[in-house]
Amino acid sequence: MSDSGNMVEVKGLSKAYGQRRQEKYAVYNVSFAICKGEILGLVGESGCGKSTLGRLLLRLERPTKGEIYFDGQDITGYSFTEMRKIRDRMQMIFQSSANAFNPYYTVRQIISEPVMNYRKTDAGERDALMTEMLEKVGLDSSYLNRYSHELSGGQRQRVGIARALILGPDFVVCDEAVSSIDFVLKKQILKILAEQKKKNGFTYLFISHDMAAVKAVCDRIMVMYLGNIMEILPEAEAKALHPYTQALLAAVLEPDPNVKREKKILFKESGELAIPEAGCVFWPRCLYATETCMHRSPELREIYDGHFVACHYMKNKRTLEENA
Amino acid sequence: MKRTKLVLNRILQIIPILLIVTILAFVLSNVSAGDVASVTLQSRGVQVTEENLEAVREELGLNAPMPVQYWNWLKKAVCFDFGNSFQTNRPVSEEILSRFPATLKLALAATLISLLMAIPLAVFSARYKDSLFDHAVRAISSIAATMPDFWLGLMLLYLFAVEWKIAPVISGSRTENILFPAFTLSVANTAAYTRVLRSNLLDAARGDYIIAARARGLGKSMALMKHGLKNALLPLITLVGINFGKMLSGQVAVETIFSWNGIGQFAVNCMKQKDLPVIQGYIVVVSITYILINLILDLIYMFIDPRIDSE
Amino acid sequence: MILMSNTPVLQIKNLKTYFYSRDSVVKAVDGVNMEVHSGRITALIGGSGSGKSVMSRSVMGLIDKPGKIVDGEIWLNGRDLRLLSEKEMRKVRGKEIAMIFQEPAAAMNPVVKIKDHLFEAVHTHDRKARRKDKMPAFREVLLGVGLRDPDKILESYPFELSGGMCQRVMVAMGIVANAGVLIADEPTSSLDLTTQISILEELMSLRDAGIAIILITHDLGVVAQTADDMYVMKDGKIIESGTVREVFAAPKHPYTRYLMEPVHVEELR
Amino acid sequence: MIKNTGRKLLRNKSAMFGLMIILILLLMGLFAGRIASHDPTLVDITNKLAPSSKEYPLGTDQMGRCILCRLIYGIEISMFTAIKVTFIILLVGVPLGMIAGYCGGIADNLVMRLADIASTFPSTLLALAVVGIFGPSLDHLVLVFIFLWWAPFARMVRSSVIKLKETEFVMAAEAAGCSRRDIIMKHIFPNTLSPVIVYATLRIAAVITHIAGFSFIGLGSQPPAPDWGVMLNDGRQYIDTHPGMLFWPGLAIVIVVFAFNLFGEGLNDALIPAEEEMAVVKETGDSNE
Repeated sequence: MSDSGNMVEVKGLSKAYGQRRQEKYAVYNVSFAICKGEILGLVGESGCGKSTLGRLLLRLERPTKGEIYFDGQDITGYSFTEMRKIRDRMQMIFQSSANAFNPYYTVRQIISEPVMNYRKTDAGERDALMTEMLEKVGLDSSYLNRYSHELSGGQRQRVGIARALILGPDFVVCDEAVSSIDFVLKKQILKILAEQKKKNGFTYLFISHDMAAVKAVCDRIMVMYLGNIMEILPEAEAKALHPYTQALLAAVLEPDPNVKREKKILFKESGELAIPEAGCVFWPRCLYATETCMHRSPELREIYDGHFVACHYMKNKRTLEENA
Repeated sequence: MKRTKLVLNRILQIIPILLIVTILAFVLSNVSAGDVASVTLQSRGVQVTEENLEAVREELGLNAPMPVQYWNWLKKAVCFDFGNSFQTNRPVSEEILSRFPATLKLALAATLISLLMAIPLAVFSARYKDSLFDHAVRAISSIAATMPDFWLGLMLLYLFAVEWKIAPVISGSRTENILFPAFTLSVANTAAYTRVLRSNLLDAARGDYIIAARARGLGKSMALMKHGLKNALLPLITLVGINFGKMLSGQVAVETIFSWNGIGQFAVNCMKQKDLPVIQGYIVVVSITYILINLILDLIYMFIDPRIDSE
Repeated sequence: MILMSNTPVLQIKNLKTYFYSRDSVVKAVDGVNMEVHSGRITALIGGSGSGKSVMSRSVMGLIDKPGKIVDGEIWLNGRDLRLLSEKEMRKVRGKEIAMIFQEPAAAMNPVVKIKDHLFEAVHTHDRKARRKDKMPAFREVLLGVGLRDPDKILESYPFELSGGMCQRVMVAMGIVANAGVLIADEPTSSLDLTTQISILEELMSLRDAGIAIILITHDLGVVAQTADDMYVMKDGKIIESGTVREVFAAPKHPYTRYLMEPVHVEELR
Repeated sequence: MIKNTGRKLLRNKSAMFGLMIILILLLMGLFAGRIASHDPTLVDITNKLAPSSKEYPLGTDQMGRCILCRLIYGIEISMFTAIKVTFIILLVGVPLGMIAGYCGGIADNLVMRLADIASTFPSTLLALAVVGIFGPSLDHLVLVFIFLWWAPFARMVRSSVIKLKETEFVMAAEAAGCSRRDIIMKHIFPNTLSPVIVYATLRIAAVITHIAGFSFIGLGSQPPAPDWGVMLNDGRQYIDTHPGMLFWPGLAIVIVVFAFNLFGEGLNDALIPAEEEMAVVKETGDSNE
């Protein structure tokens, strides 16, 4: 069981794809918890398994190993119908790519689907509920009769948010909710998510490869690389200790010409992106890789309260801080 | 290397299908021919009496249980021996092999003609998209695609043999007058190949690498020809191969019209006379060639397209 | 405006490119003026749908039906490209002005080896070139863009390379025909953070070698850290231009100001 | 969505032309009795091979039967059977494709192996084998078509179901608490329909050609049935004296097949959103958010 303070808790979670022998792990031995009312950021390069992790939490994909607890209940082994009973308490905001909505559905049908599945309401009540929700995301009831291909990227994104939040879920996974859309809209969407959180106390897992957006919105930040959790920062401005996080932050381009980053790429130049047979997944590209790193994969250990790092090199944290 | 593993398991795949084909051929023809014994007797002109029937059944081993009969038949079938044809009493394998070259020549000629027509037509209509030429090609190919080959054959025969008396009415399987039957067969295929190649070329042209090639200074046609064509031809290989395999089963209609005695016409006549061994032989031979052609096609595809190796 | 000593290598005056559909005309590029100088990176920044990609294709003369360049002049090395015939324009593309794309793997023919791509870039403009004696030059140019194992790369196919490596090959193809101007259309948007930096550094070293680069992007960080001059584009028009320092220091147009407003909005927390 | 597909279809002139021909022929086939002035199988040797006249607009065949009437009655044999066959093919292929695509694993392998077996036989071969057993008749021919042509539909539906399962809106439907039945029937099935409808229309044209083809060589309908293939075969001996007997049935086949192809292509343009030619414009046109 997990203590009641956590909305979602995960222990030793793994997900593998491919045939029996040469399966590839998209998510490998991940353990963490998200407290109620918190926004946990999940950041990492594309293809590191963040979206898979997000879908695993909502059981939209079946885990290969490990346990998932939702508000104290162990939902790892729940059947399709058992999951349906609690789906209204957990929702997902998708990236709203081209196939985000069923082309044959109008916006009304899209948003009313969750309502019809979980609330006994007649058409009038539903329309009122939907109009109210659309206004919250900056649209209005005139969009109800439109089809998804008649909407622009930003409008589609807001309909996705409306669909996810209309039932007032306790836990929301935002999978790259802002990365595929225009710079200008990004801020509007982030504002909407923040307002919703303040008013109704939602708990978010905010997945993105855009460090600036994650830093702006999240309380804690989890850094993922090739299916493994490298580091969990206790708060957005915390000092990165893991070599990978430092390299990631160094690679963020400051939108200010005066802040000239000294040309420092904290990666070994030749390292390729394949998962090594043994040891820490990051050692082929890590500047501080030692013998132990190549053979034993480090567990996620708590260095300070709330600051977890998965790195052998972390034994003497001072050396890391000197050259960070 | 990964590719040899792919090749091996592709070859192993045909074993089960071959077995199924032989079982089907055996069961089908056995059930159809009614009482095999009486049919054999009649073909030998022997009076059908109880003892003769019994003797023939013994001789042909018809009393043995079905699997045993099948096994005996399969042993012989593997070394290409299907017994004698009831009508001509000559070994079935001889009958089929003597007619197979005619069908093969016809199929090759038809495929060649359709490729020679389809590739230039497709390339030009893709290059000059929505031009008059493009619309003309699309209109003609949509009409040609509707042309049943047997009717076209009759019309051509009427025009050239009867009306203008250029071609002989009975052409026999001599190669010099293969043109008409081959052309008849090729028309429908040409329409299909032109359409497929044209849409592949247009997809390729939309691909970034054509725009990138033009950005490097290649002309629009040059880029399409050099880069687009190779990528567009790959999927066409499968289509051409499958059609060729189908033609090898003998184009009965065209063979009958142009009295081109390939195995298709022969098989239909034997079927009408319920000539059991010939039907069995025909089904096994044609199925094996069709399966082998599909196999060869997949192998060619594996070696030509570098991407297969990495999957 | 931009104070420049030498005359610009590429000058665009009042360029208009429209797209005609059955019942509407889309003014993708609607009267754009722009100057690009050798040895400088000129950024063209705008949201999706601002017309920046159409701009790059118009300069290269790669606008097909139903699009059409209706007005304006494109001066490259002292010649107005719009007056050139298609045959003459082909000699310009690749030789005087090269282009790299957002999806590097898609911009290369999947069934052709890298060495043949490079050879084609050279052969198109120098018919007498022979594959054998060009090999050293290819090895050289691949090393020049930071690829460490040129021989293996020359023999491999595009799908065997990572996104970053493909993009470097594209850059190599641009400079192997020693074009003076390089248009980079969102060169790093599909690459991950770490490769993004190394590609931008390649572009900066090309700029230092004197090549004029037009960098098309929607990411302010890329502009701030790499570009020298910048043009902000919205709905087919240039709404602001200047050196990067000038525009970042004092953005005049409200859209630019909104773009630059940092994401750390206090009330978000 | 259906509304604007309909509008796109109406704008497509060739598709409408094709549909019009199909409808006219269907009506003629249904009311053959009233339209055709003579009984298609009534033999009248005295009137053998008569030239076209007011009473016999297309003349008579070697048994004195009115060619035009036989053509009209032939509609029922070729078009109605083709539509019936294609419908059965859909009933077999589409559900199997859905099961293979949605359930995956053993069901998927089983269906795909069956599809492979079905496509190992060239149509001529199977027709010969089946007709060899049960004797030549149209119904046996129908069996051959069904056995042969359910596989492409199953493969097509399977691949689109597999693609659809990965799309966001199917996952979102699961996240929204929809039952499996809703997900399949409301989200997956409608989105697999467009290519199936287009391919089915083109398949009807192919079935018509094959029915006539096999009847021509004696494997399908038998004389005196007014099948266009049979009429063509009858006319073969009179190729030099009465080419008309060959021309008209062939033309009938071409018209019907052409109509279905036209309609099929029109459906294709209307139902399947081709990559917008103006992809660049869509990008620019999207700016006024």
